Amino acid sequence: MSALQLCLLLSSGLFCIGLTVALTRSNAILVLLGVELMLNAANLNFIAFWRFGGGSASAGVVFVLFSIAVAAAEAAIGLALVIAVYRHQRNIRLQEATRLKG
Amino acid sequence: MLGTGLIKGLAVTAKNLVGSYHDPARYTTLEYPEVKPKLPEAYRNFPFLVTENATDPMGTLRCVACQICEKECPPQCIYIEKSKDKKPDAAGKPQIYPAVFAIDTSVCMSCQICVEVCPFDAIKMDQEYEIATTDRFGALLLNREQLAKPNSYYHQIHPTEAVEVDARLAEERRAAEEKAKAAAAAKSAPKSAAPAPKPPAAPSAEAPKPPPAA
Amino acid sequence: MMIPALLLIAFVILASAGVAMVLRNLIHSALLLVLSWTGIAAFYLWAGAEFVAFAQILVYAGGISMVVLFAVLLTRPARDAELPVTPPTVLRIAAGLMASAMVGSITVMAVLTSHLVAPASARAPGLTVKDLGALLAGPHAAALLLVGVILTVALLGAIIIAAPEPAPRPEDQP
Amino acid sequence: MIAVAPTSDRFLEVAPLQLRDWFIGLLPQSLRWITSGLITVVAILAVFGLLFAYLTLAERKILGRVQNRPGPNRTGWFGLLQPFADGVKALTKEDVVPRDADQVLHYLAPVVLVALSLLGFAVLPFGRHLVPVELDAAVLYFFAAGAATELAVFMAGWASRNKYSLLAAMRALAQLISYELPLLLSFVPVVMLAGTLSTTEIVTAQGGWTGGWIPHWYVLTPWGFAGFVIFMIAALAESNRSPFDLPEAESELIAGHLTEYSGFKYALFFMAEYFGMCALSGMAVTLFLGGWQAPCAWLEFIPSYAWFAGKLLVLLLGFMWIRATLPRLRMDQLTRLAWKFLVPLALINLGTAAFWSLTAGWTGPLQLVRWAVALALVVTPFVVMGRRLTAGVAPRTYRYAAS
Repeated sequence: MSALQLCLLLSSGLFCIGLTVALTRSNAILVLLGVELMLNAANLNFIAFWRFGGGSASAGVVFVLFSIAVAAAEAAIGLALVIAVYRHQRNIRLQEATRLKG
Repeated sequence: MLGTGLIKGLAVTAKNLVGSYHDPARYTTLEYPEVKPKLPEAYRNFPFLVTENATDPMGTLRCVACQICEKECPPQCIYIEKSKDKKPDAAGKPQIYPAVFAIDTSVCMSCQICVEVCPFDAIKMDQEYEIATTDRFGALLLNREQLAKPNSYYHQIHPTEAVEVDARLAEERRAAEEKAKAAAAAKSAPKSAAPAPKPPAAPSAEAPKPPPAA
Repeated sequence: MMIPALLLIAFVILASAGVAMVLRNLIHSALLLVLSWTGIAAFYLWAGAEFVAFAQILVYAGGISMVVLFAVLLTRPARDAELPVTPPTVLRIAAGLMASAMVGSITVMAVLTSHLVAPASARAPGLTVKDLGALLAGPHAAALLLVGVILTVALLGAIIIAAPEPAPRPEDQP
Repeated sequence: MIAVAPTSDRFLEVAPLQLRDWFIGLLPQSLRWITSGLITVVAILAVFGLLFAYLTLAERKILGRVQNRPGPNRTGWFGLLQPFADGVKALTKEDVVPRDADQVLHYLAPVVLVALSLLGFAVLPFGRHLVPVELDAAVLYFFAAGAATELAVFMAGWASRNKYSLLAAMRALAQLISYELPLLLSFVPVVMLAGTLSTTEIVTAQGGWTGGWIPHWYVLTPWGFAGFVIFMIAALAESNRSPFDLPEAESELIAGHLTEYSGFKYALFFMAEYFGMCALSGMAVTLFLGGWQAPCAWLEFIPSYAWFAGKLLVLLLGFMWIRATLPRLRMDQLTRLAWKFLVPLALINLGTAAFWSLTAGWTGPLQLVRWAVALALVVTPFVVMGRRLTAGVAPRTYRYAAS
């Protein structure tokens, strides 16, 4: 098995963990963290292909940088939403966040 | 402008830092066990008994065991037993003296009431502050021998007050002698022994001078 | 030398992420996830992408983890109550596990069966910080600007969403 | 360890390296690589460990002198053995762990903190040839390692299960988030002007003198000075030093995250605080004060690491001076200072640096114009925003009881 395949397996494992969390847990913060893990798994793939893809294009690294920046924005917005939800219903269980009305 | 206050403050501390090396006014800490602080004259903590003569402290106590201080003491830390006999005091008159005089300094609250009520100027406030001890009960209960300190020591720690007290005592003694003399001259009777110094005006003059620090 | 290091890093990443997700204590989960993110940074270092690795640590361990921990602390129900993790229903667990197992098996099969040309060279493509800067300011300048705009908008949006609502004025009441 | 080819081969400059090489030469071939790295680590630990010991003494002496007292002077000559007495005391004290504490995190927090605060030293150029690790993105590495330290403070505060510690943990997080931004923004102009993220190249870019007397350090330019001041303020906050020591506010939070720590773990926290202070000061020296460069051409005979050490000590004394002077900020003042004052100033400073860089070719009288414009760009926002920051805050007046 080549190093590239190992990297891809690692990233798919990470993606699966993130997906499981996002689907099964009901705590909003944990769901957000699961999504972050999935984003990171995608970043792993970019770097792996940049490293082992053979080409000289550096778009992989640039893409990962943008992805990290977007992940930061996502985390900020997501956690602000969590706090807003908490203020309305005094907990952050996603099943109970069913009303759009504040 | 923002920041000028910060710079002023920094200048103050820098001045203090540098000044502490050459300016004694900026380096006021005494290194205690080696350098003893010079106490203000009005400083007082626990009482002691004044004796007239340093060589014979027990023989020349001013205290006549009248027990006023024992009764007045708010925390009741003074314990006095009168003597059965009389001994001549410094002036040579026979007086009752305290056979036991004990002050529990762990109870004393330094209120100075004993000093103010004493009609004989026999109890005064001390400045001895190094009284820490490892013996909790015995060493803090001071007996007659430990409490007795000569008048010269009193002069040393409270000079102005001691001079006043001495002057007053001398005045009283003189007045008493004159009175005795006058009485002796008037009656010329042999019944003029024991002129106990009891001028009623004396205790009122006891009010101590206000502390010089004020 | 390369492969064992990769396996070690992969173990750290997957183990910490996996344990983080089953723990009941939300703070422990968050801290373990920081470890996982740091492991990913180690992977970037292993792959030779220095700049990305440090950016990953700076953003994830320094920024996102702080925000996450802050959110956890702010949304705790009570001082001594366990942190808010309610056990999900069996059905949801089963469904979620099945979905991710399917996705996982598909990706793993895809990786194993595809004919990836893995170059024999273990030499990382050289990419200095200067090159990266030139790339970002040259061909990708528009994307960089957009990211800047997104970050600014996200920051403002987060402040607006999380800001406490102003007290209702009396004239607003019916 | 060393990738720089020796450009200056005077004996004192290369003596540390030659000593190391001589020692490594005594060892068998297989051990040389690892020993070389270990020697670097041990040297850094020894030098900064000793510096930590004597910084605590110096701090207590200085604070004492500022407050009209001598400071520790009993243990040894002028109290010089005091740090070791303190060390022995910390080691022999009982290590108390609260029953309800999170045992693992409570144990890990000081260890992680010290480990993280030591990471930063790896990329500091201590001398012309003394760089532990040459990295292309060294500055980024330094701040990435520094950003993680507050996580350890959070761990300590949360694991103690003490409400004051938890408050301290939240304060520490808020403070870090607030001051990370000005800290990072303040040195971006340096990176822009030097055109590199490598610490050695940043120091090299500040080499040379105008007329042999005026060094080309960045602090001597308008934007560099503003950046330096912002950097130092943010560094004070990042290393939790007074007046920004809110997480460890001993008078309100009974020492915050340190409340439940005793003995050697407590000492580790202090060690980490001083290491962080040293690392950030070292970075400030590298970025703004010309690193190991001598201030005048004719002073170059003094070895470069001595210059670095001298500048480092001056900055550390500055830290102590500030601690001796300024009272602690309130939480809202702290965050307001960061977001409403330092961040905008740092952003404007970026523009100033860009102007400076664009006008690098101006000569003659244009040089004066360049200086005037740059100075105006630095001073005007400072005055305007300073006025806004202090608006509505009258000078405090005190009324004393009539005596």
